[in-house]
Amino acid sequence: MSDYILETEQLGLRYGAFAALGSVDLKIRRGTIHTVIGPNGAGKTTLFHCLTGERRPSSGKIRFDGKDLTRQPAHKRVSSGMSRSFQITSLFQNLSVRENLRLAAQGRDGLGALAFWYSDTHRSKHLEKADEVLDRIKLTHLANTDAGDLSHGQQRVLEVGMSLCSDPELLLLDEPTSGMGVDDIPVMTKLISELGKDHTVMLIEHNMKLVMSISDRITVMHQGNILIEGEPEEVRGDERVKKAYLGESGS
Amino acid sequence: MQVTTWKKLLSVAVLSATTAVCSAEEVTIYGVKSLSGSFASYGKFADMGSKLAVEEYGDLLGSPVKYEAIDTEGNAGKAVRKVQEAISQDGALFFNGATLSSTALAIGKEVDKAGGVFMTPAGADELTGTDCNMATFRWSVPTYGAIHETVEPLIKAHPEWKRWYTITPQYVFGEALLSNAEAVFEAEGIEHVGNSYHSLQEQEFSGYLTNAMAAKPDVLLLLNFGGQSSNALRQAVNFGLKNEMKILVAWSSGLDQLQELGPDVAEGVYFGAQYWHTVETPMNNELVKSVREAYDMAPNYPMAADYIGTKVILDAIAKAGSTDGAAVAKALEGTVYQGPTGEETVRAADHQVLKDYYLLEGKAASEMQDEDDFAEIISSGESFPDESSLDCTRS
Amino acid sequence: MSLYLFQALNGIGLGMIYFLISVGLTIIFGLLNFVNFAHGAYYLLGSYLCFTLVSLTGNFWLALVVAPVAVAMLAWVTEKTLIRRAYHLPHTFHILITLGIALIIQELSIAVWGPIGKTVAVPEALSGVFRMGDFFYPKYRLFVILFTAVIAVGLWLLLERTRFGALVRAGSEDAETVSLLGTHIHKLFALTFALGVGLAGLAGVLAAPIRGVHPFIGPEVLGLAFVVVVIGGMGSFSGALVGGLLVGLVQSMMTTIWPQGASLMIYGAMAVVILLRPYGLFGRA
Amino acid sequence: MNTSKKQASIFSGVTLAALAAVVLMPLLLPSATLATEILIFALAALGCNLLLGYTGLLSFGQAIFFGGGAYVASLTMIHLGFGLLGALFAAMIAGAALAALVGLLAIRRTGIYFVMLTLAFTQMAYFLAYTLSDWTGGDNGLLDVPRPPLTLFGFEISDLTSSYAFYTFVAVMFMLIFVFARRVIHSPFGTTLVAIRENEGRASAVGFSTNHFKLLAFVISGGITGIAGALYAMLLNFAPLSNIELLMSENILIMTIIGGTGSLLGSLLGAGSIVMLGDLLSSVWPRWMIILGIALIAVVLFMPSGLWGGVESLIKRWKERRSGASEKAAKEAEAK
Repeated sequence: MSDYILETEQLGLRYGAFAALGSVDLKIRRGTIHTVIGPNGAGKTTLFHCLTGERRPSSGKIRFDGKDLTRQPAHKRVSSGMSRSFQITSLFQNLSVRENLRLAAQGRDGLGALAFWYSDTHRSKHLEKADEVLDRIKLTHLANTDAGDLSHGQQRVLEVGMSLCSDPELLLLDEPTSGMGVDDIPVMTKLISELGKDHTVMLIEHNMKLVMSISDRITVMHQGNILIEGEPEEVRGDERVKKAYLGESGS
Repeated sequence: MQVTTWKKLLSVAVLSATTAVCSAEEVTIYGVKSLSGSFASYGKFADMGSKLAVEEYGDLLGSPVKYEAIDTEGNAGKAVRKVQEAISQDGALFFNGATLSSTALAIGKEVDKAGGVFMTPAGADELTGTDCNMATFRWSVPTYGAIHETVEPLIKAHPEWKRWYTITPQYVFGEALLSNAEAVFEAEGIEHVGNSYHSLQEQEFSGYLTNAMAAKPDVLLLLNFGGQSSNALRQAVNFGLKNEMKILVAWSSGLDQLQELGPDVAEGVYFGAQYWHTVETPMNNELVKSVREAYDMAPNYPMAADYIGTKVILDAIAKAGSTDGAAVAKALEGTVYQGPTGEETVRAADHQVLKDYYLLEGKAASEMQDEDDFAEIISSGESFPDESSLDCTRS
Repeated sequence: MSLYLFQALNGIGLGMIYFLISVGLTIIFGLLNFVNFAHGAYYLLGSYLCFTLVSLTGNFWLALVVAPVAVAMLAWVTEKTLIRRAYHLPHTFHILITLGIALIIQELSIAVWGPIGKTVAVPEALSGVFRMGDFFYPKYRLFVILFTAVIAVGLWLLLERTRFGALVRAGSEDAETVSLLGTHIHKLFALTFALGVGLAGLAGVLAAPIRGVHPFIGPEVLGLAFVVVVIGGMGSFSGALVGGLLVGLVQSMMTTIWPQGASLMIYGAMAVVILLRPYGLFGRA
Repeated sequence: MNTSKKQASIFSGVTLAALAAVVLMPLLLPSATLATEILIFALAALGCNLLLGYTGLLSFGQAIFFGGGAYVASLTMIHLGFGLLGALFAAMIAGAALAALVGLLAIRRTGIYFVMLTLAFTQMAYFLAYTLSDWTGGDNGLLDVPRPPLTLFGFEISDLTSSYAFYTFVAVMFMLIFVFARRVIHSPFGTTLVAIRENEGRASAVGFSTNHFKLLAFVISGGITGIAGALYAMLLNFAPLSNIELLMSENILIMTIIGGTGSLLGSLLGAGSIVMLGDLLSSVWPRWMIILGIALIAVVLFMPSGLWGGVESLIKRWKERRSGASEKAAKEAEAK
């Protein structure tokens, strides 16, 4: 078994002449929290979309747990052990928090959920999973509230919680603090660092305080390529990183 | 005291029960009319015709005739279901109407099962052909007569019109008209220079008219009906075909269609029709008068057809002296009566009414005597397939 | 002149009418992202108003101006009172509310004008035909082609050269841009809806002397407009033009080649276009 | 958890309500044939509801499955001598197969493009039915469709010729399918459909291959609608071309939506109100469809969850008032 759970090899995505992703070799080590940062337009989100299967890369390979899943559709990656959250909250708004989580747990069954002849209560393990995650993300008291009625911060937490239900080995989190108020951020920081104990986490994030406090490793992207990679301290002091961020605000 | 009240109540109940038994002899005619839905233009007048016939009839078998309209909602399925309901709930036996061929065919089967009588003016030849039965009677002239009474007189009058072009809707009814026309062409030595088929929903005829122009016919024969024949004719007139050739609409619906088209379109065009309100027959004169009194209008085809269809059934009930369906059907068979088109005969073999079909020619607006005087009758007559060649094999 | 060449010419003529029938639908969809299932009913209303005006005044030209404006005004009112409340709902509800409006217009038309169809005479100046070899083409249809071409150019100028057009186009490209307009967006939407529906009314007026007026033509017109708009690309002005011409040509040629299959071909083409090029020949992704 | 267990049970309140309606209808309505028509269209609406209410797919293709089921049942009875249940089974398979075909192509697109595809397929199916007139009777319709007796294991249970006997048979079919549909919507599959309706992107992200689910929803909907079409042909002894028209799809959709999407009882209520409205009003006021138009607009603007939604909120309000009253009584008692 390789040390790395996820590896990309010269991953690229072009739209005509424009290379949204140049040639990216990213390696994520098992059991770490690995954050990808970079100024706007650096290619973070494109990279993320290639990893989740939303976009098909035009060149290169993605290997997960040693298996090539470059061309695997998004929904199949879940049963491979990969799970994601969304930058813009994407929940089943009119369903209860518990049902949201139960459905997410059911997702791991893939086509098994096509069973239309027996009642869902037979699938109590999904409910157990939902309750377990509820406990973990501390939303048990809101289990029967509609997801759409939660506060924004709670919705962001549920958003991350949804990705936990499939017992993933790798969690892909897309800006979990996006749009969150200052007061809510410590909650999220705590949640992610907790998750880091049981899962490998790959994170895209803007909030530097959070990034620096919980990341084991940071990759900085710039103009579709990896600029540098290293531990938080290394990245913090790097001149090229400062320049890349300054360049953004300068232009 | 209490006992007498009970007795009174009891006697009232018994009395009403006996009247209920008596009223079983009351005759109700059920009019199957497309009042709502996409054939409303027809059903409204058909309904008026049946109503008038019932109102005029007065008493039958000792009590006044009743009339119930059944709205088809322009949908054959709804019509059949409602007819079933009338049969099973009210013991209905006597039906008249139905515009659409599909509706008429299916209702005919239901009424036959119930042992009733059904008189219809619908267009499908199957009604008195392959799908004929004891209950179904048909007032309208079949496609055979519609072609023979329009195409033949025109050829006789104008032997110089040698080249004919046809436009045909592609389904059973259109095919029937076309094959009859082809037989006449063959017999008369006419050159059939071409035919264009079109689909059931077509409303744009410029392409077909172009095909017709290319064939340079003397006569353009339109074999569609209703809205389609109106649009085909309207567009043919737009394209100036009226100046290049004669146009014959073999199966027009008569006055209502000419009202829709107006004299500018209809002038000089030939129309085949089941009925025309200026026909000089004793019964038609009466009908025109009473329609004028009742509705302040001239009777059109749906009104006249359902008026006479209703009246004929009522007469047959009177003749049979009972409301037994089979007896009434028997009484109808072979009847000769005065109808709007003159003497009409119910042929026993296939339950087809033998009556005249008319060839009309559209008048110019300046020649119209009154607002409904759109056309004059230039020929009329009876043409029916010979009794030996009928498709009807009713046991 | 060969039959096929004339059929092609005739097809172009038909295509221009189809363009006029469809262009309003596509403009409304483009900006409002709203599917108007009442489009055919507004066309019907245009036809009936034309009939009434012509029979009252005998002047077709008056009807050509007044009827579309009246239809557009009615559309403006329905937008203000009903349609507006449905924008934020899913497409399903757009379809429902406009189906309801279409039913009401159709049934009221029968109540007002009766179930029997009507004929509108071709205006005196345009009756008669042009002769081309063995064939004739009605002057009125030629007028409709030219008039529609003028309308098309006018619409193009309106969409390309005016502030209103810029807003409509911007909105079609990106709904968020228009939301920056704030309260003006209501005005813009109402105007666009009225414009699109007014064009349906105009098509109804122009087609009345060709097709006559009949209370049940709405659904047929709507189906045709959908085919044209989908083939051309929903929301695309040039798509409606090309789609209209294509459908007109196919329909005209099919009458000579395989008439029974005309509607199968047209709806088949629509299905194939959606499957292979979901945004139509000219649509944006 | 309690509530979901209660919902999943076969003999829940909803099923009992449907059963009560089915038993009462022939007693309250003017005729058994009217009640039969209502149940048949309620089945069609039920099939439509699985797609529209539970999966969020607005399909104009329902007429293909309805008409297809009617034709296949009729033809297998006429030409192959199929019995009642055999013909219904054939219609179910035909409806499901047609739905699989339509679904397979239509679910490749979403939103309005999906709607347009189903619309195009219905137009094409109509054209085919009318062209293949040797089989379908074309415009005249397919006549002389039998209504075979109900036989099980060689025993004739009923000849079904009386309208009440046939109603009873249709009612049993309806209840079986109703219970089946409830099973479906509470199964893992059914809850996944709701997830797809709510948020397809998320459903896919948590691991559902949404196209497979939509396709199966189509197949089940088509099967149910096919059975409805077959029963309609048996009721009328006739399969008119209008079964497969776009207007049929439109009517089925209207019944589903007016009744209320997302609740199975809504479909029964919707079919009942629309069929009754036509039956009662059409001969009194030929322009009755104006009311239908107004009802459609009203549903969009004021009652997005349809008539059943209205009934539900009334029940809720009544319950709240009652519990409010009992609380008040309890408080008063306490005060004393």
